[in-house]
Amino acid sequence: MKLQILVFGIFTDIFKANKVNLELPKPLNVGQLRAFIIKNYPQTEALNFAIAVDEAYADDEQIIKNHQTIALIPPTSGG
Amino acid sequence: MKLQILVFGIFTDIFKANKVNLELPKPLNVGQLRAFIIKNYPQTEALNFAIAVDEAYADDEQIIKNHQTIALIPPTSGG
Amino acid sequence: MNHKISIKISDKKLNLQSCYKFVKDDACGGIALFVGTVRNESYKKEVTALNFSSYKPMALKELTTIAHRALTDFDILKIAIHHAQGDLKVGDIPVIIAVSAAHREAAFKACQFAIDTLKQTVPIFKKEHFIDGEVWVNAHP
Amino acid sequence: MNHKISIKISDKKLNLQSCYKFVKDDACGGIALFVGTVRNESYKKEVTALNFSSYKPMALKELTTIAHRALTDFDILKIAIHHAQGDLKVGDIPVIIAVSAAHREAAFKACQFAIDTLKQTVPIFKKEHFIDGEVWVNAHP
Repeated sequence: MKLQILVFGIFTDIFKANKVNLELPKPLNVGQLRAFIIKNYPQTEALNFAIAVDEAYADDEQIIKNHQTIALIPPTSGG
Repeated sequence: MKLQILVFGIFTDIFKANKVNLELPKPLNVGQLRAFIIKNYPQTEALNFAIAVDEAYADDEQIIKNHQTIALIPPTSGG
Repeated sequence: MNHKISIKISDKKLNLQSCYKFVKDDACGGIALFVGTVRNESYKKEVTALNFSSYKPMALKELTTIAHRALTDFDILKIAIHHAQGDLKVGDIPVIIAVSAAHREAAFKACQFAIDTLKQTVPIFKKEHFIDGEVWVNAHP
Repeated sequence: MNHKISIKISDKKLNLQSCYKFVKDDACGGIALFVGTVRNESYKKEVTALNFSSYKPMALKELTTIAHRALTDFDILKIAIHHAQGDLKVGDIPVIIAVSAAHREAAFKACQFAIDTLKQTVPIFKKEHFIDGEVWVNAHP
């Protein structure tokens, strides 16, 4: 499954981009995506980042489907 | 001792004035002034009013001297 | 401490922006503000008008005491407390309190302390007018 | 509920008066406001500039969720939450929250709930610039 993933905050520095394209096995849940990111970009592990599916925070158990909007959310710092 | 006493809030309705002149025995403390007011204007008792001497809340034990500014302060309702 | 405190009892309309500007500071990270507004209802009756009067010299002293206590007891930078007097109508502003601090918790706490204490201690008196009468607020048991 | 909620993420300067006007209501007796301001210091270093970016569609959803929860959990009338994005300098305003209520305690509580929750959940990201470098706030353990 080809996934385009939106990235924000410090992830834009890590990936030098606002989006990354990844080729991932299917079926895939959020926890597996997280593990894949941490394995391939070890500096992301300490960030304790969240993953959003269709603009909402997702649990690790949530299955990722084609055409869903996936985003990596580092610790927030609004306000 | 002649005392001119400033009155505020509901006291201006009770006394129909912003000031009242009273003839009082000397020495006089704040508690004695309060008792005098309540005795002569019984409707003031339920108000649980405060007395200020020189623009500061005064304890019942405080002695009132000539030329001090005395005021009757009903329950406040600012804000 | 005077540049840290703005106290006012005014016959004119109070101004939110000027309270904000007074407390704003390059070292502040947050400003908490409270704006009192005249409600259309009191004692479950419609309020038609109301009037604030004060023992002004003493009220200014008591407001200054509140501001000093807020600066002493909370880690804040500046505080403004402005109160209106005279005739007000529904929607008008009797009071504005603004507090700046490096961190927001102190600003919120000091702002609440100031309005709570103002209501208890400052000699300001509100008379509410209804269609069928009037009442000195808090003065009727 | 839409007339009770004003949510905004803006590239332009935020406006205190417009947040105040949105929440003002004839039934309200008090309005609590919080204004975040950019401090001149962070991590004990001088801040020269900073930038806020957001995952805007999700951030708007999360802000709306906070506003709905505030209306549900506290006895308030209206709430406005406005956040800035883009480049800001010291003294600029990243966030304004305004809450109106019949009684002030609910307004204060809801205002604090909103800013506390915003900081935890809304996907907005602050980068602070210092003379000797820059940092994504909260993203460095």
